[in-house]
This record gives sequence, structure tokens and C-alpha cells, in this order.
Amino acid sequence: MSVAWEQLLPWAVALPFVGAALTPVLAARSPRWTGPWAWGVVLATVAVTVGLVAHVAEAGAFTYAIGGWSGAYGIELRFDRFAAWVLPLSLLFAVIVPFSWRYVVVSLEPARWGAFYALLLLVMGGMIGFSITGDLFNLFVFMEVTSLSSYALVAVGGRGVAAWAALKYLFLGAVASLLALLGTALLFVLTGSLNLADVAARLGPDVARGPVLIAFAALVTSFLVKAAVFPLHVWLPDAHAIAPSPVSAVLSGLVVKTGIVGLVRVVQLFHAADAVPLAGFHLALAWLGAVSIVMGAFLAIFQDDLKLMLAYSTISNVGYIVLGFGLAAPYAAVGASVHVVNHALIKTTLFLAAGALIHQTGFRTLSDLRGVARAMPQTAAVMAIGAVSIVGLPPTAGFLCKWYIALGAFEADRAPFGFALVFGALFIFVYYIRMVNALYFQAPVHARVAEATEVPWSMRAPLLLLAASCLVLGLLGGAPLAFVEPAVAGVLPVGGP
Amino acid sequence: MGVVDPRPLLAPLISFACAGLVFAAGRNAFWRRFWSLSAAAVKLALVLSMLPGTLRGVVYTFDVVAFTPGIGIAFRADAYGMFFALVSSTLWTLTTIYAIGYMRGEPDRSRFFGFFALCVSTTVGVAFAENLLTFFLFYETLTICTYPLVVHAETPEALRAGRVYLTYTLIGGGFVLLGSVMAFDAAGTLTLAQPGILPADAGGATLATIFAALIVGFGVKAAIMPLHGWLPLAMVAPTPVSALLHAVAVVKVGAFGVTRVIYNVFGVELLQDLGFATPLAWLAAFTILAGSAIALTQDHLKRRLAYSTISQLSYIVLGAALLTPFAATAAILHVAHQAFAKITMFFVVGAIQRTTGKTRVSELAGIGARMPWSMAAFTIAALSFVGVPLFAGFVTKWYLSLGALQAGAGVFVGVMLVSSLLNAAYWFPIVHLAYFRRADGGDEGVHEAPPLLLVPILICAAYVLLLGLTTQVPGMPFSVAQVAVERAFAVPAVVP
Amino acid sequence: MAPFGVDLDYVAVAALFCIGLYMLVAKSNLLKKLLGLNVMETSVFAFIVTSGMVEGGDPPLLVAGAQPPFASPIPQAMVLTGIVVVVSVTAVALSLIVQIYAHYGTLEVDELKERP
Amino acid sequence: MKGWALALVVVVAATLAIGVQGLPTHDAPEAPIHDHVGARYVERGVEETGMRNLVGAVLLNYRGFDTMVEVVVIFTALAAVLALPRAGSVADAPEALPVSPVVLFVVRLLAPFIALFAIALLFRGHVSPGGGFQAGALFGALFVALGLVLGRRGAARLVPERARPWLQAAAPLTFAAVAALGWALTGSFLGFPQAPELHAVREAMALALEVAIAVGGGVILGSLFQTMEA
Repeated sequence: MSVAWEQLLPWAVALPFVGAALTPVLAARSPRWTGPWAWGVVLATVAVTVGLVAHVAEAGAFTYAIGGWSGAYGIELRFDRFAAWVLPLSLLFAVIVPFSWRYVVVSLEPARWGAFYALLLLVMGGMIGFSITGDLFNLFVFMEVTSLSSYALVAVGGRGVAAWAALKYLFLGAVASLLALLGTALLFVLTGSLNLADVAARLGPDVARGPVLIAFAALVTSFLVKAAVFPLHVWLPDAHAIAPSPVSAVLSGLVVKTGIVGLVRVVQLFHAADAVPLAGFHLALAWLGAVSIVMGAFLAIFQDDLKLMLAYSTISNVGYIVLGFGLAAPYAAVGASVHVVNHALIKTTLFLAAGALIHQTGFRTLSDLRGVARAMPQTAAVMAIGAVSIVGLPPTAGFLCKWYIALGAFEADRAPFGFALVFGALFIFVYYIRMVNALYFQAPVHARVAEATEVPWSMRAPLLLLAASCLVLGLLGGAPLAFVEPAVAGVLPVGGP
Repeated sequence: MGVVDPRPLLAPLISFACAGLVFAAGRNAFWRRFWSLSAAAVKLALVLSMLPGTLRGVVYTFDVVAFTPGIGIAFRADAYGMFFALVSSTLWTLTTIYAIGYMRGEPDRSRFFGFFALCVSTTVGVAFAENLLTFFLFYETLTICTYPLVVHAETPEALRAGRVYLTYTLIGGGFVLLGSVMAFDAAGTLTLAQPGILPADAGGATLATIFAALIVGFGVKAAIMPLHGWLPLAMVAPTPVSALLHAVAVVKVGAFGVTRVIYNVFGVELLQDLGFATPLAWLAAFTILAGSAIALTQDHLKRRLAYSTISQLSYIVLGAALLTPFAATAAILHVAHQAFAKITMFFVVGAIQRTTGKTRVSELAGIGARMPWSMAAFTIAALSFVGVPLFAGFVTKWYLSLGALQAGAGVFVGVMLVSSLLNAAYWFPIVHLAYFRRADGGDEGVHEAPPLLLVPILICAAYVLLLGLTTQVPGMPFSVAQVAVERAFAVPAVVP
Repeated sequence: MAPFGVDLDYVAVAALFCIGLYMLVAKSNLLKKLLGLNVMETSVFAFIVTSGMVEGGDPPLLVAGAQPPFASPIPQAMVLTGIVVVVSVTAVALSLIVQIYAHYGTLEVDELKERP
Repeated sequence: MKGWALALVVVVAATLAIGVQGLPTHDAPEAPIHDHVGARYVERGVEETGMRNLVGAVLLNYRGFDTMVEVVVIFTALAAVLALPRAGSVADAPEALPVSPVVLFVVRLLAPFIALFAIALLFRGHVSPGGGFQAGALFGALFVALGLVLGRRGAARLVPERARPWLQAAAPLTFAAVAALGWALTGSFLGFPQAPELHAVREAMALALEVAIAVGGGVILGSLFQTMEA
């Protein structure tokens, strides 16, 4: 029997939301079961998602009119290939949730378990909704679900520094959201519509340029803040470093990507409307990306705190993605899209492995963690694979992205960006090699590090699975490309490669 | 004639699987040795099984995955690749035996043997790479896999050497990537299966950038001066590593890359038009002489070997850069000749160090009497390097000189001669010390290296002899090199 | 309503936006910052909700006696949603501020920056 | 800091000043906002949704999905506050704060009227300004006021312990249930049946949503206040 997959699209969003709403109810009865419950919800959602993606791969993009109100008269979900490409990111929750079981049991009192898992589910639902909605205002509301739960997740760890980091994140995040709302409102006032496709169609040449430009700038700035592109990154390092490790993985790997998805959606809209000179914008984007790569790497070099280093590396990697889209060449856009997924995978791997090290030893700086590889060989190996991947050395997942983006730079006749990219990657390697050295080739300074034991299986299995994926995605990197190419074709002024 | 066959893929895969099994074996010495040795043997057999086909002109290919048209991972065992793969898998087998003896009692042996196998896996991968992307893939993996071997001792000195090594090689890797990307942008393909892919109309500046990027990138590993700085430092690694990696795998991969760039990316004809190869030839000539001159001043044995390596590698680069069939034959042949002779020397130096604790040239007085077999092997290798007729090194120099004349650059013949003199000047004193001086502490009688070290030494030395004496016998490296040269120049055999 | 060719509503909205922004950036007290954020948000809501007005229009309640033209219902629904969102954000921000105060004993950013 | 802030404000103000040039004049009936989607809602809203309050029609029917996510947002705020570290539990709180008799009297006097007004807003919402959110806000205010008077433990007794998590989740869950019902009846998620014989169902669905929003919103606002106090 064939399932009518298209009918299930809204449930990909509704399932995690309902699951989240029920988590505190369950927690009131038995907090112990909230973890498995959240995992079950994630798995059900993932099943729906994967089915939908497979369907799109086969049958192409489709729209779903909520409540039967099609077009601009209601809210439309639009499941195109780009959404189908980023949606499998929710798969990562299927490893992050079990990984966090142990963290939750050790670090949080049972009364908070339900809320913690509810927040994780809400982040996931918000992100899924964000990627599939076809409505500007709906985009904003979904973004708020994700952001709000992210702020709280940062603060879960403690009352002092964590709360302060979360509040900084909240202030900047709220301003960014407000800018998105302002842009939405302006576009609505100008066109009378909120549907992305409809707005694009109605932004004709007779619409005043000034407000359109402001709307564009507001939306783009908003998403650049969410994506933590330098110099709008200031909220990120503290928030991502101080959050509990599973949360850091979610934030760095996934939540930052909402900014990218939003950016792509905005560019799609304005490209279709042809209302803004996009060439200059693309160039600016490319510059921002290049600067992000270099500055993120530069700042990361000075960090001794493992997670802070990873946080800065996120800024670099977002730089790759932004640069890739900014180059506006088919290959570069393919590379950027691939990196959206790959970076999520790799950064999740790294943060979870870092979390495992911190969890077992109680130390979080490189100088304290020296020599931990002897005591925890598997976790350290995962960390090393993650490091090699994120630097973009073959044969790991990170390499292909670098290859494609560099190729795109030459294709677009912007060779300097190609040089910057290739050698920026070397810069990044400097701090990862410090990490590998510290973990593997230096003698332990703390007895607790030397005597640490491997993490329990509930944490180890996700780690090994993720590390294996980093390698496999690199070796079989071609398979997803068939998917991305048509996806980016819609993002670009030119056709696919 | 191309034949689809999985063997070019299987060859690197075997070492890869071996590495996994060795890591899994952990502290269990038996399984570690068992997997290392059997993988080495299986791989050697596999490569040898392709040899008859190669001599007939068969090319085995295997496509693994294509990302988009023109970009993918594919393997292809052509004559030159076969040549390189044969050398490395033969030497892997010998070095594994040697290393088992040498590393006795060292810590972290699983890590050592695991990464050792990975290095060989990637070397063979480079040899069989069908395109520049696959080449780069293995090239970079090799960098990563060598790093734990270089810093194996975990001393500050080793860590420093490791850092320098990575800095050099990764920047080199960056250049290779850059060159590959630009080459793809210009040519639309990266295949190494043709005599040149770059179109002549791609623009002089673009072609020059590509050439410079690729040559600098590969030149780092090939230790062309001034890109050689990492090699002497990396000698802190355990001797088997120095032997296999810094006489065979790492540096030869670089030299192999340079030749691939010249023959398969640019092609002889295009390079002759462009004239890019001439500066490279001069650089190589400079490296040959300067490397030898520095080697002369080194007292530390392994450092002297390192500078000698730098000098010898540039024979290959020079041979390739001369763009003539004879020189090409010399370049390809020297991959084998230098490898076997140099590894013999490294083995002997390691054996001396393990048996007597001596690491300097000045301490070697009378060593010939204590370790007669080892020193005999060393002498054979030294004679080969100097280029005494009937030894392997002579064949190289002969063809290289012929090639230089063919190219109308007789000055390089002079370089050959000076180099021979320098080689004699730094090898013969060692031989002299070993045989004609008495040890200060009085004669302690014969005290040879243990069999696990001695046997590989003798096999290698014997093979060096054989390479010189039976050059023309079918199945020896020369025949394979001929097939390879015919492909690159589209000319019939070049036997004078 | 449009002296000097500029709609006064827009001037008010822009002024509110800038006042809020200044509070958010310049004030050191966390609560004042939050208030500034709320002022900014209010300005955007004001912009949205006034955009739905129409000269002489009735509220969009189609009961007996109501006459067209009607104000557009969409901006009002949007603002309602927006207010709920902002309330939620404010609630979370206030909780965080409570936590910060409980831990550090201060609400001044200048002092917070000096503490580890 | 202040100098930078002023500079930023000036830049933003200048940008906005340029930006508003060319925006449609307020109050103009021919603005796009009135003639595209808005026009259809005015024209056919009552017939299509059965609600005379068009804001309600947009909120619950046309753009019901937004509202669903919106109640999830406020639920998120609750989960966020509940997930934060807490100093003490409700049980440790003092029985009642010292409250001035005036406040006590005023709150006690007004409480029933506030509740009544909230209920009126809720049930008159389809024909007059009002609806679930407005009622929920009032309920929330009522809980806050009572919490001030009764103390945390007293306020905690207002909502039964066992029912509380259900009530907090009421709005998202009801939305999901209504959406599923619509899915079953009309084939589209959150669809409201339009067939005349199903008008009663349609009204019931809308009413359920309004009540859930009011109750859930009110309880969450109260809980936020109670939890934050720690």
C-alpha cells in the first residue's frame, strides 16, 4: 500500500510539538521515562521525515495548504528539494537525545527532566517547521520556537555564567527576530500578502524600492545574526561553550543553520521578485564569509577551552557556507549546501565527544585534558576523526564541500576567494592539531585524566555512529549530490552545474 | 587496453583493513604481527598478479564512485603506477619484518603498526589513482597517517618535528588542492589516464599558476629545496618509519606526484611549448648538489641519510623535468633504485643503533668487524649511490645523462658527475671508518644484528645488486619502466 | 495625517524603534535593556497594526450595522501572535535576569563583565 | 558605550527615514493590504469560517497554523522557565507574603469580576472584540494577582497538582486534536468543514480552540509568574 506522504507533511511538525507538550505530563508521573519518550517521538518524526524526503526525491517538490486554504489565502507548507536536503538534519536528534540521557540523570534534578526534553523536541519541531513553511510570518513564528528553546537550553547548566550567556544570546536573538518581523511587516504592507511565492510575484517594478531594500536588509541581517556570521557572532562563543554538551551540539550543528536556511529563503524570494540588485549582495556575502572563516579560525587559536574552540570553529564553518552561497556559482552553492549538512554532522560529533571527555574527567581545557586518549581511546578517536573532517581533509565528509566551494570560486572567476578558502582551512588546522596533540601525544597532568574510564554505552554508541558517518559521508559523498544539485538550482541566478 | 578489475582498489583496501585489525588487536602481539605480515604478503601477491598483464600493456581500471561527471574516485593500474606500487608493497613486506624486530619493547605498538599499514594503503592508493582528486585524497590521508608515526616518541623534540612536518605538508596539500581545482576548472576533467589534459589555450597565467601550485604542493613532499625543511627533522621517528616513509612512501609520493603532473596533467608536448620545466630542472639540479653538500657536513647518521635522500629525490624530478624519453626512464627507474638502496642504508643504521647504540658517523670506527653482514649491505648501497658501474645507481645516471644530452642540456651531465663525486665523498668515509679503523674500546668480536633485522637488510642489498646486474631481464623494474615511458611519449622502446 | 509629505505614524514608529534601540544598547541595567527591547517590539507592532487601518473604516466585525470599509483583520491577527511571542521572550528573559541577580547580586552589565 | 549607541541610533534612524519613503499612505483604501488577501477575508470570511469576528476567523481558521505554533511558543516559554535551575521548591516557600490589607481587599473584591469579564470575552469573542487570547491574558492576570495575595503555596492550590501539566499543555494538545479532526473530516490538516450540515462541528471546533487557548494561556501565565519568583 502506498502511503499518501504528502498528507503527512504537517505532522512532521505537529508530532514533535505534541510530544513536547506531553513530556511534562509524563514527567509528572515518572521522570525516568521522559528520555525514552523523547527518543520515541524523535524516531517517529524521523520516520515521517525520511519518508517525505524519499517521496520528494521521487516525485519532486509539492505544497500543502493548511486547512485547505491554498495560495496566499492561508498558510502553505512548501516541501521543495532544499527543504528535503536540510530536513534530514533532524536525524541528528536521534543520536543527541540518547546521548543526553546520562547527562540529564547526572546533572539535573528529576523535576527538570521533562522540561529539558520538551525543549529539545521544541527545537526540533521549530526547525522542521522553519524549513518547510512557505509563509513569511509563519517563518518568524517557527524561528521563535527554536530560538526561545535555545536560549533556555543554554541556561540549563547553571545560574551564573550560563544565565548571563543565555541572556546575551537572548538579547541579540530577540533583536534579530524583531528585524525579521520588521522585514515581514514591510513586505506585507507593500504586497498585502505573506506567502513567499505570492510576495515574490507581487513585488513588481512599481513597488517603491526604498522599503523593499529595508525589508531585504532587515531580513538578511536577522538571518546573519542567527547564523553567527562575523561580526554578528558575538553571542555565539559563550552560549555554545557554556551550554551542556548535547545542547551545544544542537545549537552549533543545527540551530545556527536556521539562519542559513532563512537566508536561502530570502534570497530565493528576492531573486524570484528581481527587486533587489543581488550581485552586490552576493559579493558582500562572499566577503563576509571569507572574513568569518579567517576571524573564526584566528580567534579559535587562542582558546584553551575545548568547547570554546569548537564554538569559534562554528563561526569559521558558517563562513564557508555563506561564502559558498555568496559566490553564486553552481558548484559553490552545491558545496555550501553540502556543508550545511556536513558541518551539522561533524560539529555534533565534536561537541558530543568533547562532552564525553568533560563528563568523564571533569576537565574542559586542553591543558588539563592532556593525554586523555590513553584512558579514553574510543572517544579520543572520535574527536580526532571529527577534527580531520572539519578541517576538510580527505577522505572525510568535510573535504567535498571545500572542493566544491573552491571550484565555485574559480568558476565564478573569483580566484582570491579560492585561495582564501584553501589556506583558511590550513589556519583552522593549526588549532585542531593542537587538540590532537594534547589528547594523544602529551602526558597526562592530572591523575583523574589518566584514570578516566570510557564513557558508558549510551554515550559511546552515538559517538561511534557519528564518527562512522563522518567517514562514510566523505567516501560516498556523491550520493547526496544528486539531491543537492536540483535543490540549489532554485537558489541561484544561474542553473545547476 | 583497459580492463575493469577490482584489484587496483583491493590493494589499498587490504592495508586499510589490516590497520583496522591491528588497532583492534590492541596489546595482543600475536595477532598484531599476524595481521601485519599476512596483509603485506597478500598485498604483494595481489600487485604481482597484475604484473604480467601490465607487461603486456594491459591497464586495469576500477571506478568506485563518480560525484559528478569528471569528479570521482577511481583507480587505474597503469605501468607507472604498477611500478610504484610494486616497489612500495615489496618494501612494506620487508619493513614489516624489520619493524617487528626493531620495535620490540616500544610502547604503543598497535598504534604504530596500525598507522604504518594505513600509510602503505595510501601510498598504493596514490600509485593507482586514476585522477588527481583520488590522488589528492590519498596524498592528504598519507600526511595525516604519518603524523602519529613521526611523533611516536612523544618527546618535545618529536612533537616539534611533527608540527614542522604538518606545517610543510599541509601547506603543500593546500597548493595541490588549489592546483587541482584550477586544473579542473580549466580542463573539465582530472584524469591521469591521458598524456596531458590541460588545453593549451587556457591562458599562460592560469597554466603557470596551476603548474606552480602543483609543483610546489608535490615538491614539499619530494623535498625539493627550499621545501625540504621538514625532512631532516622528521628523522626523530623510529628508524623503520624513516626507512619506509622517508625513503619510500612519503617522499616518493611527492616525486611521483611531480612526474604525474609533468606527464599526465600537462603532458610533455604542452610543457615543451610552455617551457615551465626548465626552471624546475635547474631547481632539481641545485637540490642535487646542495643536498649532497650538506650531507657531507652531517655527523648524525640519519641526518646524513636524510640530506642524501633530498639530493637523490631530485634525480627523479630532474629526470622528469628534462622531458625526454631517456630521462623519463631514468626518473622512473630511480624510484626503485633509490628506494631499495636507501632503505638498505636505513635498515643498517637502525640495526647499528639497536645493537650498539651508535648514531653518529664518528662513532663507527671498526663497526665493519663487529657487524660484517650489515656493513657489507651498506657498502653495496653506497656503491650504488655513487654510481659505480654494474650497480643500480649507475643505470639511473647513465640514462639521465643520455636524457640530458637528448634534451640538449649537457650541463646536467656535469651535475651528474659532481654529484657522484659528492656521493663518494660522504659515503666512502663511512665505509673506510667501518673497515679500516679499529674501535677505540678494543675488538669485541662479531656481534651482528638479530635475524629479524638482518634478513630484510640482506634481501634488500641483494636486490640492489640484482637491479644493477640484471637490468634487462624481463619482469625487472626496467621492463615496467619502459612500458610506462612508451605511454608518456608515445614512442617505442628506448633501449639504446 | 501627512504633513511634510511624511506619514506621522511612520515617524512615531521610527522614533519608538530608535528609542528602544538606544535603551537596549546604551543602558547598563539589564531590566532597562529588556524594557528597551520591548519598546522596539512595540514599535513594530504599532507599525503592523496601523497599516491595517482604513479611512473611516469599521473594525472587522461583520455584525449587524457594520459598514464597509473594514480595517484589515490580518495585521491584528499578526500582532496578536506577535504579542504572545514577545510575552514569551520577555518571560524567559525575566527568569534569566532573576537567576543572574540571585547569583551575582547585581543587574548592571558593567559589573557583570568584571566577574568570572 | 553611549556614544556608540547614539551613532548606531542615528544610522538606524536615517535608514528608516529613507525606508519609509514610498510606503503606502496610511488609511488609503487602495493599499495592497486591503485589496488582495484582506479583501477576500472581508468578502467571504463569514461564509467560509462562520465567524463574524474576522480577526478570530484569521486567527483560528485562515491562519490557524500560525496560532498553533504561537501556543507552542508560549508553551516553550513555560518549558524554558521550568528547565532553569531553581533555588527552592514550592514547598519551601512561605505560606503567604505579608500583604497590605488594602491590596488584599481590592484583589478579593475584583477577582470574581475579572473572572467574569474573562469568560465574557471568551464567549462573546466571535461577535465582538475578544477571544481566547484576551481571556487567557485576563485569567493569567487573575492568577498573578491571586498569587500575590495567597503566596506561592496558596496559589499552587488554585490549580490541582495532577491536572496542572495537562492544563499547561491544553492549548497545543487541543490544537493537535482539532487539526487531526479536521484532517479526518476535510482531508487537510486543521481544516474546518464547510458543509452546512457540519456547521455545528465547525463551531464546536472553534470553541474548543478558544477555550483551550484561554485556559492554557491563563494557566501558563500564572505558572510562569509562580516559577519565576524563585
